[in-house]
Amino acid sequence: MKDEGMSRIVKTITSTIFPFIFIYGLYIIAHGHLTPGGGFQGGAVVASGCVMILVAYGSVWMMKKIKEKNLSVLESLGAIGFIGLAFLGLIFGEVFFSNYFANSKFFLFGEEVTFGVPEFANINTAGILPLMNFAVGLKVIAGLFAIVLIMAYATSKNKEGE
Amino acid sequence: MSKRELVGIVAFSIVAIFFVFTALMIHPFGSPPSDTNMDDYIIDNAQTETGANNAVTSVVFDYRGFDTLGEATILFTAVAGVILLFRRLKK
Amino acid sequence: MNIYEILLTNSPALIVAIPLLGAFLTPLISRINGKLRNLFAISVLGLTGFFIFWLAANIFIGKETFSYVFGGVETSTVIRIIFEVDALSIFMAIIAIILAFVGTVYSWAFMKDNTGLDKYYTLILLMTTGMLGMVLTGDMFNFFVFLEITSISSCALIAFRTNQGFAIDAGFKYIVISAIGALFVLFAIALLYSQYNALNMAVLANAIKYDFVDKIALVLLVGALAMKAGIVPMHMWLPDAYGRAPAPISLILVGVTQASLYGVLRVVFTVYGGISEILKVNAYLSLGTIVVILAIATMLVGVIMALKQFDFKRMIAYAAVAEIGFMILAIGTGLYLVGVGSLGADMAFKGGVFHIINDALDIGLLFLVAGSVYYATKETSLDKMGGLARNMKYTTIFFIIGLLAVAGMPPMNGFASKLIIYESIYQASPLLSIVAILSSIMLLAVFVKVFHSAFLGPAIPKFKNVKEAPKSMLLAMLLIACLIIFFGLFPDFIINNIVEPATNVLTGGVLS
Amino acid sequence: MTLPFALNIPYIAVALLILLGLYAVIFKRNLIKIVIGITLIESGVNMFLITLGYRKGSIAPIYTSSPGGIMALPVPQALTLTSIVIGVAVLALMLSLVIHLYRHYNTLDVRKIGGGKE
Repeated sequence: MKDEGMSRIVKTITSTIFPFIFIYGLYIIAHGHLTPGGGFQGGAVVASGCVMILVAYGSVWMMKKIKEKNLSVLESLGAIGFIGLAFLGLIFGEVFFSNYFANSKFFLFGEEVTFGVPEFANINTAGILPLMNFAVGLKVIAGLFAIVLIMAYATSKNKEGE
Repeated sequence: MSKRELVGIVAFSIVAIFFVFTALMIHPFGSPPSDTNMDDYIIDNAQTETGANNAVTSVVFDYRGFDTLGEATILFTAVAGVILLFRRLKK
Repeated sequence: MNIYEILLTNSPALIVAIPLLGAFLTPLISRINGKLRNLFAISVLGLTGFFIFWLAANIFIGKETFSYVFGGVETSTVIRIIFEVDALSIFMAIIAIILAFVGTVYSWAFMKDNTGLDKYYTLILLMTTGMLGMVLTGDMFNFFVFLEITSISSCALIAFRTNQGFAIDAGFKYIVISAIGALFVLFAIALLYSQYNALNMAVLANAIKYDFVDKIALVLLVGALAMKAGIVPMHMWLPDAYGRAPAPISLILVGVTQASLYGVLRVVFTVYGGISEILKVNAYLSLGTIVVILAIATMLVGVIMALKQFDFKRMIAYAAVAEIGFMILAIGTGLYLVGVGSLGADMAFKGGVFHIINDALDIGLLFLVAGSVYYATKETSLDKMGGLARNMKYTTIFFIIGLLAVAGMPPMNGFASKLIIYESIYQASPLLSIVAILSSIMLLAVFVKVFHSAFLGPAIPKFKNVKEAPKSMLLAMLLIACLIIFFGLFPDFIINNIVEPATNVLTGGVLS
Repeated sequence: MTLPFALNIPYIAVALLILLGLYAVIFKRNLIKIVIGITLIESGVNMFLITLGYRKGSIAPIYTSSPGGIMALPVPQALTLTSIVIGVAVLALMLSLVIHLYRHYNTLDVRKIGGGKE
């Protein structure tokens, strides 16, 4: 227990870098419908940032901060958000998964895109796509991090011979 | 040489022949068959139908959104499976 | 449009979406209460079952196929994912939901002493989703995605007893086999995509030219899916997986292997069903011969290995291998008879399709009986059992029903389908029928031996106080036993109303 | 079909990658190496999918500040994305099983695994 984690230098540097990685991941999630990227890719970026913290501070410390049960609930919420959006398509667009308010001038992500090759990409477009990106992003962050956390915790306990 | 290795070599060589022949027989790199209807339709209509500038995202979340639901489900399944495997057993 | 019609038109999507949503909700609900979670899982499966039977009634009575386009209207070029629900799909969906429902009911008492039950029920729901998606989808890549959902969730469930090294080993074998199989399937799908720029099964069926690359894709698809269906040279994972998983999971795994078998049928009869006439005859003749040889091997290996087993569940697992042999024997004979232009092909297919549901019920019942015996005695080895019939009356009755059904004795359902299979393969070759009947008799011998050693005989002192299985387990077994007897007493009703439409889907492309 | 085989070098690379993975799965005795073999096969298949989507001189199928010209096929890219995530899930589960197997048998050698009780 006492030797959990790496040296102080590593810990300081990871905690300095982590916010940037986090923001970068969120940027990739939010711009999924405009630039390369999306929920999965951005989620993987954020999750690897979290894994970096995990490596630096040790899994026992991390497990005290975040229980895997909470991560599992967070992941469930992401998944429910995703399938819920699909179900909303059933209600508003009469088909499962219909993108019912793309280009519909709805205030949230509903503006029409500039067709062809736009000079400035408008982020407020594409209907349910960005929302789905967010749901999937949440799911991937929680899911990937939960996998690594549980595996790291299980093996580290083994090493100590508990 | 054990029986297992012999079976392995036979299976491996059969599959190897399959894959090498496939690599040689398939259409040349960089020139897909002339009728790429499905992809051309998506490239042409991604902006009007889904409002996304990124055609890949429009495929992932709109045209083939159900696959993505499946994909998210697979990740969910893996997490559930890993938690299940590393659960605390009742002593 | 009223709510009734809306629900009906959307039911293909709802059948998959409801258990999926249920699976996502289960971790949240199990935080409240364990009993509530069990009830929730059962009711989700019940609701799914309701939609499946409703859709099935429309398909079998109305003789129509439902197709469902996800996320929009159908365009001239098929780009979206389409669910094509015909009689064969809904037939397989009925099997899947029956097995999943019964397995979940059975789990209530059987699993109650274990930890990690929230994930257990989540994974059962996900496994059901995967099976239903596999059988309902009309899109190749979507099929692959559901194949992976099924194999990942079933792998985690096979390794459920993490304190037993054997169970983990079985799970690892299973995941390696299914990962490689699924990757080959994906490679084959990519080949088809590269040839025709399409992923929809119907579009591919219209476009297919059957050139060299198509042949490779066919071999990869059939090989990989046959590996997952447990056909002989690749059956090694199956006894381990079936034998080491908890009993309800073994029951549902029967459905998983059958969904893979369905994949083989879909690929051969739908995707490759449109190849031109002269090619078809040659292809079907050679394919039929290969399948018959494999089927005979599967049957014999299953029966002979079953004779040698001392572990109850492993024995049933090998019997399941033999039963798979029966199914593909009928299908292979059907293909062969199409190749030689005989009229008996229709009957062979009918027997094969009918045997799919019978096999699921028979083997499933036996697995549940083995689970009850394990629950009562905590023993799996047949050597150490004896005299169980004294204390476990109902379980013994269910075992007798399952035994007769697997061995193909009247008045059980196994008799009805096996009789059709014997008759039809007699047309191809009398020798084949003799082999089939012999292996059926050997199956009977295997289980009579079990009956004698485990249920009859003097009571072993250790098992003096053995109790009958709890009510929920008996209820689950009763459900299956009723279906077995019903199918056995009224085979004509089932064949005319359910099996025949399903068979017509297969033979529609072949016989016309 | 009539063009020289030299143009198909990406496909040959894919075939080699898959065969390398298959070799590891069939002939290696170490569980970790088997898992690596499976991921190699998976990379090969993913690479194959991506290769199929390429058209000569094409650009990424994204309209945002695109330089113009023909675009690569978007569907294979989406399929690859799905396939990668599936690969991650399978890998996670396989590694957890390997951890458990190592705990039970104290070895990673396939030959020594599967025997014994409990």
